[in-house]
Amino acid sequence: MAGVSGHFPILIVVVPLVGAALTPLIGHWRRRLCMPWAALVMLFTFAMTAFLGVRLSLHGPIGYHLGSWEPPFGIEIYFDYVAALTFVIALFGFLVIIFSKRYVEKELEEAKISTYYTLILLILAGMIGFVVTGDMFNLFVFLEIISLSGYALIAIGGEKLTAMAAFKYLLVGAISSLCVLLGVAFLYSITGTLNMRDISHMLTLTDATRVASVALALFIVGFAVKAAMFPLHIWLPDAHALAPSPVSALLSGLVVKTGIVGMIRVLFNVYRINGPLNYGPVLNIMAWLAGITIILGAFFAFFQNDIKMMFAYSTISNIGYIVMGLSLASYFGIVGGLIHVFNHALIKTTLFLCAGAIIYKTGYRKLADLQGIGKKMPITMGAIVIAAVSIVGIPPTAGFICKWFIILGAIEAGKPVLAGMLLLGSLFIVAYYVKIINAAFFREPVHEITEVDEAPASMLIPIVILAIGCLLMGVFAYAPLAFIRPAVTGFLR
Amino acid sequence: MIVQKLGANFNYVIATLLFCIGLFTVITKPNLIKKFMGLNIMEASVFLFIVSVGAVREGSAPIVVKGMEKGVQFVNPLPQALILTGIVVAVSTTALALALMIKLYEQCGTLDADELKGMEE
Amino acid sequence: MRKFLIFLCLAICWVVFLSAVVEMPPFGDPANITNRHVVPRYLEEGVEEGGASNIVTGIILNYRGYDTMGEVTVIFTALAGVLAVLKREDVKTSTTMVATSPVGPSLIVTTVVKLLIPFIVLFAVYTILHGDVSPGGGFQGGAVFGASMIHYTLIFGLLTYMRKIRLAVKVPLESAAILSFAIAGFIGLFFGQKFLTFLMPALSHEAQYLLRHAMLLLIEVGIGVATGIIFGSIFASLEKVERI
Amino acid sequence: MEVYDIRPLLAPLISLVCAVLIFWLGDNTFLRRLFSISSSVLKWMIVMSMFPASLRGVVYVTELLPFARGIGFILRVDALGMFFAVLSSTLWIITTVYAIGYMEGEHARKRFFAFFAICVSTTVGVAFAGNLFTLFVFYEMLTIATYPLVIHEETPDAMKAGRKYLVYTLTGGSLILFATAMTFYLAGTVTLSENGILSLQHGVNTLFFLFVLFIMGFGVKAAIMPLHGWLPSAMVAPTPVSALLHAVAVVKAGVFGITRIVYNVFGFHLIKQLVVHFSGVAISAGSLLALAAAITIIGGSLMALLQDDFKKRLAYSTISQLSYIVLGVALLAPSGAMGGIVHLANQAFMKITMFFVAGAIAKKTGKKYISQLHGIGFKMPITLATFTVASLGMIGLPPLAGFITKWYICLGALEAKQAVFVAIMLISSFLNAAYFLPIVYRGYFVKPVDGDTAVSEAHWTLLAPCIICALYVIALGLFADLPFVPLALAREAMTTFLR
Repeated sequence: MAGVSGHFPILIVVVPLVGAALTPLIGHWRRRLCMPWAALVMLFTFAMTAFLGVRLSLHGPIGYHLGSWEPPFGIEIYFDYVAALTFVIALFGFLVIIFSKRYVEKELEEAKISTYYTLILLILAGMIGFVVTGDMFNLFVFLEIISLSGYALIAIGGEKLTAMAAFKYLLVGAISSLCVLLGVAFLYSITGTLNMRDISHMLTLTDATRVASVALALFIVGFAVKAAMFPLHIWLPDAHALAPSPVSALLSGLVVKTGIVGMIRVLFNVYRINGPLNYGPVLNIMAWLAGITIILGAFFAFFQNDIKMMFAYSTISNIGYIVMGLSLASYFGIVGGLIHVFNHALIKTTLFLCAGAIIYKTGYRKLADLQGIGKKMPITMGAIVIAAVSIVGIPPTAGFICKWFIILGAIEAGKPVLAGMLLLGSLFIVAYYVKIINAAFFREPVHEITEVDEAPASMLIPIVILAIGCLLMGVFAYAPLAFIRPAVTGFLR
Repeated sequence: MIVQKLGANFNYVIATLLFCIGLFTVITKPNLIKKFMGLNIMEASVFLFIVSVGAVREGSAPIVVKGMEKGVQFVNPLPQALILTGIVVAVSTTALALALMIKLYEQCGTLDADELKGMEE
Repeated sequence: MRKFLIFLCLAICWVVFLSAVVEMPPFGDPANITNRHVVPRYLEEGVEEGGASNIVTGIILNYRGYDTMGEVTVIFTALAGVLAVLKREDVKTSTTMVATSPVGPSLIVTTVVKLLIPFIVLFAVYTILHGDVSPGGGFQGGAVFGASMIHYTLIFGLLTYMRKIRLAVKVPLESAAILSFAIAGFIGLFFGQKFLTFLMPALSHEAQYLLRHAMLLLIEVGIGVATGIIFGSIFASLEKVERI
Repeated sequence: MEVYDIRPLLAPLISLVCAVLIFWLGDNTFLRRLFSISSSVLKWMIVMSMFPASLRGVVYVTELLPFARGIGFILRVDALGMFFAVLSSTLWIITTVYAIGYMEGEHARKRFFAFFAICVSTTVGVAFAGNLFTLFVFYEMLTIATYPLVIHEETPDAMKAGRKYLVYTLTGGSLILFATAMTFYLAGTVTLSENGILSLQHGVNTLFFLFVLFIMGFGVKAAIMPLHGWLPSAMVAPTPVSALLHAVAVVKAGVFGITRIVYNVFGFHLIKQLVVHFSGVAISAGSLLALAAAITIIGGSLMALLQDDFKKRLAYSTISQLSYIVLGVALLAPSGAMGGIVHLANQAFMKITMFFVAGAIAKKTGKKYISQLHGIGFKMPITLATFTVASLGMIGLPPLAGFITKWYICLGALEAKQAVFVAIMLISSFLNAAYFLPIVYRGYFVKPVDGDTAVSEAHWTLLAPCIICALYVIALGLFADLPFVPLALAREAMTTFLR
């Protein structure tokens, strides 16, 4: 741990935070520099996370004690295998910022541009901080940073109903945050500590299991809202569909994953759900709810004709996959869930960015208006096809991996019916992606969109990179396993 | 027995009750501002709960003054520190919510959830 | 009917909560785990290690300084959020604003406010600077400071407020809290310690304590100023729209 | 003997590269044709270069990066896989020539040829798949790659057919995925082995369930009744697609999958022991499959009789014929299995001829219904002659190709002491005659309605493939027992599987 690199676990949070704090200053000085500045900050953060990822795979988890206070007295940052997700956050954040350039210039008022990049950096910093922290209360604080910037980003566009969607999200999100906070308080009252590993240790000593169970329920409810699990998903479709497209990509690809990471932290790091203590049928309930989430999400998606609405519902459905994998609590199940955290982020970011590019170019977002768009914007639509095939889970693309592992996990856990639900859900998903592909490629255009051509390069480059990623992650599926396997072994120990 | 225990933990009983009342308000009131007030009630209930956790009977404020003799019983300072953070978060949420409501009113001309629902279609 | 169902559900929730409450450690008992596990160290060593007689301040700034850094970020986020939803108008670009409040301030009000505001600000400064020995600190003082500005805006109108505190001043001050935290944190890194460390073993005993004091002060003032300014800006954004 | 070699990977890759090139530069007609033909020839050469060694029992293996513990991406060329690969790559060349002629003047040719290449690539992938996982991957890719071809016309009918196709095949794919996962869980591996990877210790009921899952999964593409619904409606696709995909690649992938399941996953010996007792009645896995096949053979033929649409009649005939193969496999007797496997090739050549003819007639005269074909033999004598050869082959007239299979399958039925299936085969032959010969009769012996008897054959690119395939049908019958023909390869496959 020599030199600056020893401090990377904190710097990956502080650098984007400071970057965000400086963005208004830079925007005040030269408005055009905001985007390069934000991109630079994220690139730098990305480099640090990459370095940490390599170190993690070589030497194992890295703890960092803030202010030199050893836990549980101070706050600890614990860069473990789950925290490797920061790599993804930083990378996708960077790509989204690049993508935003033209989009923001067209869709937002001049005065809001610096605010936009500030909020993007804040939400990314919040997510990174959320993922790496090892302290329950700190988790809550970063959850709030993510949530607040998320609410604001949804409404930044200023079109009709965006404020409505944002407010709905805020109301539900604030309740969920309070649930989490109350859960933290419950746990604190019986353990006297806030450090996750310390709580986990103290929980084995306490006999107040009912308090712990209620706290667990509060956590699950709280994070299920953030992750948009049925029946707490109501806020998601509007919020994700009405937000500016780069923001939708961030929200759908990454922000909902914070709910998942929260669940992982609570279930496996704090409660050690597979451990000696028994917390009732929590996992079973979650698994069945996840099954319902998968099917309902896919079902509702089918009846949408706004492409972003479809993608939003498909997010709900896919969150169901992840939660199902996690709540199976068997080796393969958790592996599948964790892989999909990553792969779904990849796929959904691609989809929303493509939708953004299309809306940017044509101004249409209804499927009926977008017929024949495939001939006009072949690269963008090609990326959508790749992502669609991925999300449906056709091999050898990224989305297939998780399906395979979760089905294995369901069989391993002795619940093949859940695997059946997953497969049924994925068939529904096929139905609506086929609708999109049909409309884009196999129908004649209804509108004279002759002047439409490909999106500008600053949009195409992130899209193409992500689409290639969808393919590569299917073929090199074992790459994330390097991080996921030790993580899961740790959970099940 | 149970009553006795609940009586001893009276603060917690009230805090959880407030939490439920707040939630009830959020769900049932159609006016967005009232909904948000319900949320504030919930926030207050959680804060009440946390400070109650830190309370110590006959404890004094955790400020160490020079010349104070050893062995004074202080209340638990940690929940107080947490509450401070919590309050700030609540204030921030409120500010943003108010801004959103203003925008919402500008866009839709009403703050009634039922009317807004009708507008969505 | 629907209300009744919701009522029933929440009643059940409450009962569930109560079942947990029954099991909780008794209220106010010094023997509770919360008073035995982590906190004793704060109480015993807090003044020495934390650098403030007020243990709460010690925890906020030192032991759990990182939380507080998150907290100031939350306020900053709230400001950015409000600016994203509504928007900040500059004095130069503003066309829609009325110069003064619609009521029109009477002489008595303006005079009283003019007399009051210096004292409010003074009290704010006191609260900020005295946070380490008495109840108070950056947030509390900042809130008072913010209140003074809101007060001012209410009486003299938004435009006057915006003329008094220019954007070029406001924007850097809004970021001051995060930046002061970052600077204090990086000082630790500079001395080869962890982020947000306040005592540097590399220095002499005297210098260590002096430096810690300076850093704590920097953070307190940063938080105070930023909180105040942010509250003022948020209020300004919220208020502006009403007049359009 | 296993040999590590890059060629098993190269073969599917070539057509994939071809597809990419066509997407990229395919707007140019000459380049598109050049890529299509050269890659198909190249691929054929690669496959054939492995042929002699494969006949000697050499197994070529390419192993790509492992995907997870115990699950890799393995390409493995054993005799059965070689058989299927030779078949599809040979027919690809012929069909490409035909398609160039047929698609002249159609829209979206770039898309057509690109996806056509991808289809063949994945078909060869299915053939070479070394484990269930790889098999599934290629199987699903095949499904997806076929979709744009099925809906090529973009008419509402075509869209509907495409939807139906996806629903059927993807549901089947889901079942296969589930079954594959279950196999992995039970056996700890999914690598195809010569004598199966499962064993009785997993419990008979579980295994039976697994077997039914697999059969239902692959049965969709193999069009076993009642899972056949998609095939007739998919006939809206252009004829080359119907010919290559719905007579060879796609449907055979299903049948091939069933063969793999029976012999390489469960294993010959295990299947024989797989008997469950259902309320007192003993049901064995083999006989269940054979029964389903028998029903399909008869049912498909009867349905074919009712069709007037030329291609639909061929489609139902395909359904019926595919189940010959399934029946042969399900008999669990050496001769039967051999007959089934040989029929993979024989049926392919016969049916593709018929589809080519149907396409050539439709292209030349626009006639799509059998009732319109009066006197077509006067106008297009050579075309109809090839059709006659193929239909005689189908009926099983010696010395044509179809006879060989029927002979072996009947032999297998007798070996398995299930003489009832001999009767099924005979009835089916009769029905074959009943629905094919009227076409021939109508073409040669009924005067055309308009009295126009001038010879006007289709373009050579359409005619030549018909002739070549018809010649093949004759050759496959006449020289059945020579080395270097399908029978030898099938025999090689069977001797390893039934060891």
